[in-house]
Amino acid sequence: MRFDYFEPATLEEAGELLREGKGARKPLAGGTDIVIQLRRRVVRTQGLVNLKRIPELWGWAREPGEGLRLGACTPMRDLETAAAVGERFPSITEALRVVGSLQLRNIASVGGNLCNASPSADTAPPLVALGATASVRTPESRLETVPVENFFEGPGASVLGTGGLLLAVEVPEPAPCTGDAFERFTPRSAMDIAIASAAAAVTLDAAGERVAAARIALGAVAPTPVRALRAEEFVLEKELTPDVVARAGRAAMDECQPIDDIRGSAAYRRELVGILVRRVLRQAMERARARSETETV
Amino acid sequence: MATRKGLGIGSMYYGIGYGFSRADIGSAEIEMAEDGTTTVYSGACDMGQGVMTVVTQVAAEELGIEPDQIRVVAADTGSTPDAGPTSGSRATFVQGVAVQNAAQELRGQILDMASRMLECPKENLHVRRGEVCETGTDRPLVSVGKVAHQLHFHGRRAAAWGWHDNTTQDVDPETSQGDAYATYGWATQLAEVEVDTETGRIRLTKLVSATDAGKAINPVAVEGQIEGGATMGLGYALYEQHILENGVPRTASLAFYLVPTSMDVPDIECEIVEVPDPRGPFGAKGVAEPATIPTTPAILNAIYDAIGIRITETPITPERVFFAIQEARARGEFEED
Amino acid sequence: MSEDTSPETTGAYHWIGKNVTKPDALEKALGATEYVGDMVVPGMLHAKILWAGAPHGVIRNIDTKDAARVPGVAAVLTASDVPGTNRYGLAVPDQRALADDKVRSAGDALALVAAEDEEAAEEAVAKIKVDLEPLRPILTYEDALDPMAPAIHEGGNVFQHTTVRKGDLEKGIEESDVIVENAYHTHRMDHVPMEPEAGLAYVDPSGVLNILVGTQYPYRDRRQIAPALDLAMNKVRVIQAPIGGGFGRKDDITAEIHVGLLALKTRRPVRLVYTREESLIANTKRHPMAMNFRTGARKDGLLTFLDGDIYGDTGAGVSLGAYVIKKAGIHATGPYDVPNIRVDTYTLYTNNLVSGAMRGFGVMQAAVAHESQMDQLAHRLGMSPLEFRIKNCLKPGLASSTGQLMNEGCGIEATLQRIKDYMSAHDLRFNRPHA
Amino acid sequence: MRQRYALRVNGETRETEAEPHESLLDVLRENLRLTGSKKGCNEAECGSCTVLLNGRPVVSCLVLVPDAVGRDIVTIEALAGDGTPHPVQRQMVEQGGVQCGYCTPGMIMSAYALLQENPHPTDEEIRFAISGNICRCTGYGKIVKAVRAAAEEVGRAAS
Repeated sequence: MRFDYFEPATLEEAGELLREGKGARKPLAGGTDIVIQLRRRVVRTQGLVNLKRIPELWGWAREPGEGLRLGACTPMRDLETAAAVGERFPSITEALRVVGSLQLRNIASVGGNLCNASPSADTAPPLVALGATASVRTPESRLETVPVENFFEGPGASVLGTGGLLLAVEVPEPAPCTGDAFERFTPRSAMDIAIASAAAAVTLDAAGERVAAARIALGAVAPTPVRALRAEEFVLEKELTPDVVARAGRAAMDECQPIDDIRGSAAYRRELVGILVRRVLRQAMERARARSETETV
Repeated sequence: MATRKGLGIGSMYYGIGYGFSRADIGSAEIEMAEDGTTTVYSGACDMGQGVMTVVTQVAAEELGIEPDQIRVVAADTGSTPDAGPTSGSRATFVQGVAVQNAAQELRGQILDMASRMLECPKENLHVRRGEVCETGTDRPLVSVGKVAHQLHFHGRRAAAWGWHDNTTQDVDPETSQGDAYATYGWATQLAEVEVDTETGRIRLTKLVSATDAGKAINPVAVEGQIEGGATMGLGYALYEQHILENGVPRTASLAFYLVPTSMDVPDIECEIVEVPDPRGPFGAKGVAEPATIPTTPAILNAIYDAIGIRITETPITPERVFFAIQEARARGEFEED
Repeated sequence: MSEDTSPETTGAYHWIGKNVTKPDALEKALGATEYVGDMVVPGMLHAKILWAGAPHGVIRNIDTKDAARVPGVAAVLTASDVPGTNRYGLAVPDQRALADDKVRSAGDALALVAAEDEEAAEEAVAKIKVDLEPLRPILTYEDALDPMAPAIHEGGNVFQHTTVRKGDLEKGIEESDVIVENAYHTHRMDHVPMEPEAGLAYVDPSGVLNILVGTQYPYRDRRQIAPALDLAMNKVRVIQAPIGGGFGRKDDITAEIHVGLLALKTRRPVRLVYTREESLIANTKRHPMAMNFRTGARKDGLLTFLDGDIYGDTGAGVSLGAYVIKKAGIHATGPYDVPNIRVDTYTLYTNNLVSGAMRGFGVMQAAVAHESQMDQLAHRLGMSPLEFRIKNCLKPGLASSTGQLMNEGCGIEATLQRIKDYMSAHDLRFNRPHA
Repeated sequence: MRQRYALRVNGETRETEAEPHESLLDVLRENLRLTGSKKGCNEAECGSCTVLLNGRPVVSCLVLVPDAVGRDIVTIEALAGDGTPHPVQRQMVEQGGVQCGYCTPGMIMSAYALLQENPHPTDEEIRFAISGNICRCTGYGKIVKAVRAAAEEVGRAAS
């Protein structure tokens, strides 16, 4: 796996290096996916452009009322241990805590997790459910904002194409009375890859009863992380009774497109979607209620 | 999350050593230097489980010297005698006796010389904590080091060879009747599992392992074998499967081949049972495999106890349990909450 | 001898039963222990293996010309370069150090490279061209039992058939009030020693081939290496290096013959360190087994018979499979007094990965079946699974499935009793059978 | 293309030559002969190669060597640098947390990093902190016990 290695100090330099490479060079963030892919020879490259020395891509900011901004190269573990993230966006923390190992999360970045565009990327469902957007620098150096749900184009493929860069992810401040939750299903309790995962963000009405808005996202059950639109639509303006939650789960089962692989059959993955959607909806609703109580006090 | 708990038992017996008339021997040499420090040349491989430590303790006990006076040189065809493999839970059981035999002979050499030095009948002497002592009073008379020095000074032997043959007859070719193994290991485990009846996922929440060590020569090492064995049994039961498709491995990576992590294993409770076996050193026998075997059946039985469904195929993946529950439901046989 | 005060008579041990610290533990905790992969010898070459990757086929040709031209490559070897028998195997020598006529499993080694560094060796391996004529692979128990299927080795695919016969099976069946019958399937498992296989070999000035390897038995390694490489046994020295886990896997030949051959041919020290992927592909695994068990008991709770068949997939080499599967057969009753027994075992060749010794050695699989049967019988009889076991377990004076009389050191009842005591002390109860 | 790199390892600056695609693990082991960090999988699935990078535990098999330039690297060899084993090392030995020893250095580095950050961890926190370190011999129980005992020892020494 011989390749050239570059360490640009600025975004402009990085963009130029990638452009020169005409698709034969790849950006490197944490590197935890691409280094393995290069070693397994499933990916080949002539050069790696390390983005981690570009200051703008580092760090995160959370101002109450102004959402969360994550630099694409920020190590996952930084966010995982940040109380300010966990308090307001528990689904993000829940996803971060289960990615690989702790020693991996000290290297791996959220940006890299998204750019790798694995259908099972753990951080994708909560970001999609929370309506996060990606700040993208196109190969033509244009800055664009793309909803994370539209970021993925297929397994290993994203809107970045061969020369684009992900700069940051922005999670908007949730509406009042909003709760979110993430759950993934794996055989082991640590160091595993999702057979299926789901995240939900639920906003309740002022009374804390009916669903005013809901976003549900699924992982590992389609070529990309996807929203469960029919399930979302179904719960709208309803109380999340056990029956409503169960029917939302069934709607999500119908709209996912899982495949068979050695981790699990398509049939099982579909069943898991129903179960996980029920669980994250209930959890998100409880958190929304708890929040509505503290917010109204 | 709908979960149910269940308890299950797994028991086993396991022929210790090779059996089937396969050569099952242990051998060691022990040599004491002029200062009384001792080297055991032991052919048994230590894989970290502690046979080197067992060899040290057996030699120390028999020679009456401190373990830190003993060094073990292990498993080298250029320097140690053949002690058979470290497998079949046989290392302690077979090599322990070989070392015991060698150490007893060396002790005899020490006492012979001490008897001459002290002009005291050998029968009235024994070795204890590095001293030759008067039997009865335990009064130290001369250090082992001084005796060793005299052995060397006078050109006497200060070295011994120990051998132990644990080879058994093969069983009858038609009926398999016969004394298949010199002895057997025994173990029973109690597993408690939590079954997620929605997903089929199983979690081992408790494991108690009652394993007969005969005599635990080093209890912490025995516990290490028990805990490690049960964890490997847990991996076999729930997580690990090497999948081939058309003969070609599809799980040739630890990202796909799942070994239990620290978050998957409960605190394993070790109940060391000691039913002495006169054929082993100080009554001891091996535990490595006996501690591994009962875990999977205990988990299988605990799952049945929890949900009334008998799984007959391993590994017990969540998917397998999930569809077993679905099928039981379809037959009207699943006990709903 | 001072018999009166010997600890064996008095039981007052000084060191037996004490937690003496392992002499090798501290250096391991310091990171100072050198496993084979940590060792460096001046002038050392690095080895890599070309694996078959396909389960079955006739080797028409292996072209190593391009590989040999890679800069830094010192040797590219195939079966024709092996001076000795090229064979090894713990029960019978049915495995080739380097595949010659055929590929029999995806884990067969086809060629060896030694080079100045690992990258050059890898590059050379990638340049070896293999012309393989695929053969129909034998992958299932059914295929292996089919007498018309192509034989993987001479002599057919049923390597061994063993029989356990005791008492009168028909009588046992007649006496039974409950009978439980099931088919059990167990899977292939890997040992996953944390240290992947590794070996380091060099020929010393006296002409002795020295091999450092994480092995479980250096003497048997020597017994296998010498004929495979046509060396006198006293010209082979095998030294156990610190071993990062074995679990039965390193009971067998792993890197020994390959590094030995490369050192002989290059006259330089050669080190081979497997990747994890190679470790998962090559060498032995735990046998998958299919077990059909029928077991009976009387109303009074005593076992009456076991009628069983065990099929073990040993892959493309027997290794210790014949003993593993025979052992499964004689342990098929579990630790219980079963008066009437018929058990047949079959050791089957397939084109799957070779299975051999692994912690539990056949009894791991048998226990899945016998313990499941025991619980089902207990439930059918309305008995506690624990009491049912205590009632039937072997005790001094009773005989095992092979007719071996139990005497001292028969501890099963004590382990069951210990669990029973634990359950009552902690107020633990089975849910089933329902009261 | 080989390049020179200056790495800050265990408090010393070490110059070495490597290709940029080489991992920190390989450079530590092969170039600097710091072989305490082990290679068990080379893809972040076993934790045997754990070292500290700027005080945090990382899998050194996935860190490319140029990426380690300018950061503080601490390996197992530094823990008893003054000749005295660290309490985690000593307790691993005393509690029986060491068997084959291959996972041990990585395990100790994870535990050491945990105690730096959280001197009084619960058993659950210990299990979480070492969940990226696979051990095939011990079943983890004695390792958890060793880390707990080491925490107590460090606590006693500090008070």
